[in-house]
Amino acid sequence: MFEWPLLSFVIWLPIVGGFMVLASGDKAADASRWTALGVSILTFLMSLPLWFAYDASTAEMQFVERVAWIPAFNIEYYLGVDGISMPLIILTTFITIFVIVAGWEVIQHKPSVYMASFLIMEGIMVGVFSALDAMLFYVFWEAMLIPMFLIIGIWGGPNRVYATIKFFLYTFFGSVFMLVALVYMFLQSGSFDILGFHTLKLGLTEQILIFLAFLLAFAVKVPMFPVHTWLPDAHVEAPTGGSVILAAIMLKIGGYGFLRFSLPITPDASAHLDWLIILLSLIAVVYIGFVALIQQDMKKLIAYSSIAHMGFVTLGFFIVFLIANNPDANGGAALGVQGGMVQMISHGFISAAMFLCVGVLYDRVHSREISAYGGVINTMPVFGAFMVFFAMANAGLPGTSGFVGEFMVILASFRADFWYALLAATTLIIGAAYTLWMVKRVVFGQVANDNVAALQDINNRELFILTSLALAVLILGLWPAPLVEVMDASVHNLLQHIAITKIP
Amino acid sequence: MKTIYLLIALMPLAGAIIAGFFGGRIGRAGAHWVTSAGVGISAALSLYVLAGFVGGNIEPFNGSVYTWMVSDGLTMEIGFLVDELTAMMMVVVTFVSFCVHIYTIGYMADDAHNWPKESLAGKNSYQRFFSYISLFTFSMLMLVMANNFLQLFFGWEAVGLVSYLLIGFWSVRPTAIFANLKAFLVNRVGDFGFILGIAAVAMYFNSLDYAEVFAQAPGLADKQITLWGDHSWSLMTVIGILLFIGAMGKSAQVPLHVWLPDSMEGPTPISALIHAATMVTAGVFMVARMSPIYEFTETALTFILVIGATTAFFTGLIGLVQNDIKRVVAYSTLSQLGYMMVALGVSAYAAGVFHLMTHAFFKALLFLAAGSVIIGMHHDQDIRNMGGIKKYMPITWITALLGSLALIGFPGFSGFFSKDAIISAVSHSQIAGSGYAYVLVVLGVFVTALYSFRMYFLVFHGEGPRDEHAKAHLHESPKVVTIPLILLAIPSVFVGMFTVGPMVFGDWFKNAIFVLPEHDTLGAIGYQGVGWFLGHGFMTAPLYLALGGLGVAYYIYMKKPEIADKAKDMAGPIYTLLDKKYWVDEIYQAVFAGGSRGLGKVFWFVGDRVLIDGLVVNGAAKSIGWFATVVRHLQSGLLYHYAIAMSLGLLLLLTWFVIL
Amino acid sequence: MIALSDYLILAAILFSLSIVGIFINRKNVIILLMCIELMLLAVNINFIAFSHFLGDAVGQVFVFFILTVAAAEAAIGLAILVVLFRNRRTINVEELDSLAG
Amino acid sequence: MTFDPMHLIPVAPELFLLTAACAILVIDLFLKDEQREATYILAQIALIGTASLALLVGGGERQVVFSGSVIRDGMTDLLKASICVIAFGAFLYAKEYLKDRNLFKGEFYTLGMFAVIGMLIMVSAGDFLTVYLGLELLSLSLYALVAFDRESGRGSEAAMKYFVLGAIASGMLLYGISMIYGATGSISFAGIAEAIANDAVNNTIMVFGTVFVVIGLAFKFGAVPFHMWAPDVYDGAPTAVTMIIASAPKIAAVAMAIRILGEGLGGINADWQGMLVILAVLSMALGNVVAIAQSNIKRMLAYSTISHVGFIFLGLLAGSQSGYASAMFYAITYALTALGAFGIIILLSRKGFEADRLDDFRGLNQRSPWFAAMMLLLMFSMAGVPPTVGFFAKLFVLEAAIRVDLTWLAIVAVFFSVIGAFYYLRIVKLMYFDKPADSAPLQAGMDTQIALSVNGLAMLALGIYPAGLMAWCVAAVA
Repeated sequence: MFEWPLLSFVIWLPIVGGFMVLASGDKAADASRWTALGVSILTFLMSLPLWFAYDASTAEMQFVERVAWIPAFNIEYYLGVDGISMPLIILTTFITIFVIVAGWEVIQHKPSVYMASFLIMEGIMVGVFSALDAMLFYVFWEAMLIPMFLIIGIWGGPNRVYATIKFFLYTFFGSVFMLVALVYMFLQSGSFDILGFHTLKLGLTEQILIFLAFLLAFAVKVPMFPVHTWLPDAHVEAPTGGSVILAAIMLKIGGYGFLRFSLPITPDASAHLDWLIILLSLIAVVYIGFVALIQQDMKKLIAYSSIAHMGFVTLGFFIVFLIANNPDANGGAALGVQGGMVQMISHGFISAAMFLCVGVLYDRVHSREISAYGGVINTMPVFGAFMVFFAMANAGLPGTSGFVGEFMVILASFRADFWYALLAATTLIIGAAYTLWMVKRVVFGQVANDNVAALQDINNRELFILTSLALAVLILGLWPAPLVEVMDASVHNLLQHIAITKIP
Repeated sequence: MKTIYLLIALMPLAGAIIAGFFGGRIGRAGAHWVTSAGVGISAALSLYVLAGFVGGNIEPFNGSVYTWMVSDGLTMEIGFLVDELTAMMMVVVTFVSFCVHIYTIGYMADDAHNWPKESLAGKNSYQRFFSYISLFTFSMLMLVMANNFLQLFFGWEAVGLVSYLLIGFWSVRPTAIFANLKAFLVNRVGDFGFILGIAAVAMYFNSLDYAEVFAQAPGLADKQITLWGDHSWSLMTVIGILLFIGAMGKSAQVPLHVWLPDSMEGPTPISALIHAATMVTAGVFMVARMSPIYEFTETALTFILVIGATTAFFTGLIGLVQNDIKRVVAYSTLSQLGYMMVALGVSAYAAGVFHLMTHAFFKALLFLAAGSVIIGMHHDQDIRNMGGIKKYMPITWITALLGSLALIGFPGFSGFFSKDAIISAVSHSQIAGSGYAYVLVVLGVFVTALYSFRMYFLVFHGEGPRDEHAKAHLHESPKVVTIPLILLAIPSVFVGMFTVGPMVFGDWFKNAIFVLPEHDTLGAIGYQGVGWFLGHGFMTAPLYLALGGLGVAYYIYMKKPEIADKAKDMAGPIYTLLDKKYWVDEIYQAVFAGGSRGLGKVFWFVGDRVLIDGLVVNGAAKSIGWFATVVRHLQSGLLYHYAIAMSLGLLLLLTWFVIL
Repeated sequence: MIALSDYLILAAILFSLSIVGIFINRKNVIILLMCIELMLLAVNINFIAFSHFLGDAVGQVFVFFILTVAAAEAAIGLAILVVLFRNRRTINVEELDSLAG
Repeated sequence: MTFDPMHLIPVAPELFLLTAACAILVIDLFLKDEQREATYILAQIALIGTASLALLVGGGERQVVFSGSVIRDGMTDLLKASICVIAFGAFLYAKEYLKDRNLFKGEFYTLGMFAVIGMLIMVSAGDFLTVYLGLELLSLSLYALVAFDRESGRGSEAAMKYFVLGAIASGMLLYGISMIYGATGSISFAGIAEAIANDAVNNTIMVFGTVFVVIGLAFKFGAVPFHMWAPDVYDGAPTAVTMIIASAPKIAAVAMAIRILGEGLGGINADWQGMLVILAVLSMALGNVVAIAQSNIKRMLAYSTISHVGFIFLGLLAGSQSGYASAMFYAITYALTALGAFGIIILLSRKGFEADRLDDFRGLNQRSPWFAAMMLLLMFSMAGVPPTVGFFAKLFVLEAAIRVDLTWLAIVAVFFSVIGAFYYLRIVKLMYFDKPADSAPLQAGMDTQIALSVNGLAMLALGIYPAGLMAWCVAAVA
């Protein structure tokens, strides 16, 4: 049977399409918009077979493509997905469509470059999730910075230069040490094969150093406290599409990195330093929650809320060791990891929707300040309903996807330690407080000013975006079983793997 | 049977969806027809199910609808457990909800006046309201019909959501959107405990299914766990208290009661729905449902008992000084919920649930009657402005009187049976705290009668409304309003005497509620029939206290109105204390709301901006920049400096590598 | 008998002198050129001394090349000096500081 | 030893270019100013011819001719061709610049060709004498080129500084050579290596000499603290000359380092490795930090070069074949990148306007999106961001350093590369995020435009497929 190089298509179709859009220029802006939309939809359709043809019964890598790339260093063009990466790829291709649509009318300055940047980003991000060669991964990982740097810098807000340089240098700083670690492991194992790294024997000191290098890279990306301060700035300044991609997908890459690299490559170090990650995660949940509460800028608030939600992801990933060591735990390690994964996917939808909601308002009023609004529901009832819905999802209401991951992680962390679960569960209160307080001030109440009075409700384009995301949030919330099943084998494989010491 | 249960649950949802999404298209009539029909069908089917249980031709049902998720051996499902307890709850919920739906047709008829003219949110508000109350019914049905903790939590939070939407229904009113946020957050505090309780169950029982958990419960009854240090806790106590924290939120027990009075900001029909039949009863229902767990932890039962008794008495006191007609009823609800909790605390689960049921009817009745009065008064809710309404609104008056009598536990009325059963059970209880609880619940009877009839007399008797204009327009409410009142008045009066036997003292709940023999306080009463029970009531204090309260109210408010003012002046500090509701709101506002904002500011300014961003991130950037400007001066432009640099480099390398 | 080390020490001293000369002199560029010549000569002494003591002619051949290159170097150096003087009207080392930072 | 004509084949590129340079020098004398284009064309043909010849005579076994004075092997083939290609590009970019400033004279090209010959000789040197002669031929040509604009005071000052410091450096190099000669009795790399292998040398003297030789090398590279000529020369010289200085000589210097340190002093690797470590750390630190404070892009690129030299040293100091290959890869791609960057500066400049301030790059994206994109690629390549080639260059040298257990050094290197990323980003920021201050259209011939495009895209192409060039580099040192 002829095997399509499906992953390569999903990576390169948007990149090539992006360059085509770029080349078409701004003269025929509409043509470039439609081309971009076509490419993104086509990419999404091409990524669907990854889901439907995926064999969930095995943890083996699937859709594998493997050719030599730089033979001198045994670097390969090696792609493949498992149950952990595949859903994230679908998420990427799904969200990109809305980013393209969301920028349809708003972006009048160099629309073709804008559209092209996002298409190229899409390809690169899919590349990150599907790379099985560490160097290929790293190339995609870093390459992502360039389009994002430009997106924030060109179409961003008033303080965009500071924000984008901060974003770039922060993430660049985080990731270069990972490069050293990767090279080190290459010298130990003789190739950059990530799966080869998984079986590489490493002493505890080595593992700890490698773990810390990874931690810096992934922690910045996630972002975890205390290396999170780039995110609010980047989000505030980024155009809506940029915020969406940043929150919905780029942050997930950090979480994905923990699963693909930190845990399986340095299991002993992870077990050794899990307290650190758990501590930072809980700080993210609690501390950042309080910080989010007092934000005056909607995007900043959602940015902080993203950090808090990502705290659950890292918490879920790293409590597995405590669960394993707790004789009373009755299992549940997979619950944490799967909870973290579900949380990532769900946060992808919800944060995208939240930022798109803020974008809808920003496009009309050109302010992100909470105080510039009030009583929006009086002029935009449909939008108001969506905003309340997504706010509830953000607050983790059962029935929405926001609940699933948090619930699983809380269940799992209870098996690790009562107090971890207790601190994590405070998000139920704090998360609801900051989200709904914002909703109260923005959506409800009387029409606050003439800007609000002049608002037009969402048009069909925006309705399409928000409806699609709302459906995704609902479906995942009401029936998460398929998603959990698809990753089940891979997660269990991962857990079995990390239970075995790698110290020679 | 599964189809029937699915229909019961989904009909209100379908109504809600149709009215919510297509409200503009189907119009007002379409919306109230579709939702009322949905709930009506649910109610009819629920009655059929209940009848089946009564007739013995329906067996308890426990089955899954679909698998929500399986993770790490933990199966989470959406499914139904329908037994006698559930069947009773379903009837209460759907019946009251049905009445509320019909009532709403009249109550919300001119809702457009409540919205600014240009507000688009007010455009289909009528349809939206029907959608919400149907959704509320659905949520509550999911909660009571759950066969597992996950779905319980689903319903738990869903009623929270809809209550948020309903309390803030008039979103242009600042008080309404304050109240709904408060309600949601306070409920979330409860849910915080609840979810931890579920996590504990999931961990130690490795299942979320009721049947499996309850089956394992006796085996784990002696399990001890440590939370900190060496102090060990009984697992059951931990789970019981954590779950009960959730119930405290939903059922508005002290100290999480603060949301309930404020929630009166919503339209009156939802007060009936939230406070009588649905949301607030969730906590009581949950504890009763969890009786197989609570029976193994006297600590948790004592906790429930003390919290319940405190709520019952102290919130009742506040009701004495309220002047807003709905708030009086709201504080009465708090107090009655306290009674239910007390019943649960002494293991008289059946009595608690029984009181839940009777209370659902008469409290819904009182709320709807209050709403009817409010319609008549053109949305003036201050009882001091009312008076003499009985002659203008006879049906409202009669039904309200019946409801009040039921509330105070007048002999023969449904409230009498439920309340007396509770108080008797407390008197027979041996567990810690029962003495405290007994004193408070008995005194509470007097308080209940006093505030109920204070309100009754002020509203319906005496001189007519002060406002002449209001007086001129005062007339009985339309049929859609009065028919539900009548419908509710019937069970308020009669349901007690017909059901107390089987439900409280019989074996109606045999499958659903588990009581250890040593906790069987209801059994200790030695019930010998309805007549006996009535007689028994005449031999105990509560009845006389209730009548006393009634009498005092009559004396003060009908005979000597000036006494009220005098009493107010005499008991100045106490009056202020009650009028300010023990300052709980203010304290919470300052400590929790203000405290978290303050904490947030400190974290943000000091942590994020000064320390991380200022000192480390930008600090590093700045110091590198500063260093760069300093170091560039080494490049002085002078040739001999360059030569010196080279020589120094030479010396450095020579010393390092040749000499060393 | 003059030992190899004596030659080497002499060369080292000359070499050091030339370097010190370069940075002690802050006036005239021509003195710099002289110092450079001195430096090359110090190297030449080294080469010849080694060549002699090793009994190997390569060192001396090297010296011839150095001398030739030194001549070319001096030519270029002086040419630059001329251009510099034409533009700046000075050959003062201390004034050659328009390029800095 | 008899003269064998076959020995001339390995040096055919040098001979050809020398002949061509002399011929062009003479032809140029007879050309009128408006015919000067002919000199340019001839020079370019000569360079292409040399490159082709280098590849033509190349391949096959290593050849050592002229009693070991000249070597031809894979490395010479690759590096000679690269040097010629880089010089070709530099000549091309320089043309319009020179024309605008009345500097379009035959001497520029002949001096440039002599510099190239010097580099070729350095690349193929088999002993210290040949290296020295090549180095001096390169240096003397460059001194003259720096002062090429005779009307420029800055240019002559830069030339003077370059000359004096260069002379000191070659003096030191010679002093070191003399010591090594004394210690080993040989000036050929093979002879020195043999003496070290036989353990017949005085180690102190060897190390003493090596320090001086390393300094000579470090000067040529521009490593701290022997870098101080670089910013002033880059700044003062005409941009066309700066371009030449900044690009091809780095390749020659790598060849020289590999020959001297690898082939000659390979036996005392441990000693010079330490020296290079110190120089590398200092270069990366100072180069990256001080570049941040620059407002002149030529000076900034000078400091950037200094920092890149630190990275090249990372490859060299490993002392392994893969290290040399990676250093070579780094130098070639860096030369190409620097060439492109200076090409863009020239593109932006015009008569009376040097475009050498950072602010001159403001809003380039609006003036010319295409060349802004090229500059973007070049800058990201310098910063080492994938998928540009600069990343792989860094990756390979890091790998070499980590392979010899200098992981700490690799960490230092990546740390400073993050600081360095800032000033490259600043250029991108100016081009893309700021409004243009200058709206004059860019004027450049089609040839320059095409060359610049190829140059910019090469950053991406080599980044996506670095394997070919890397394989060549690996083969070259094998």
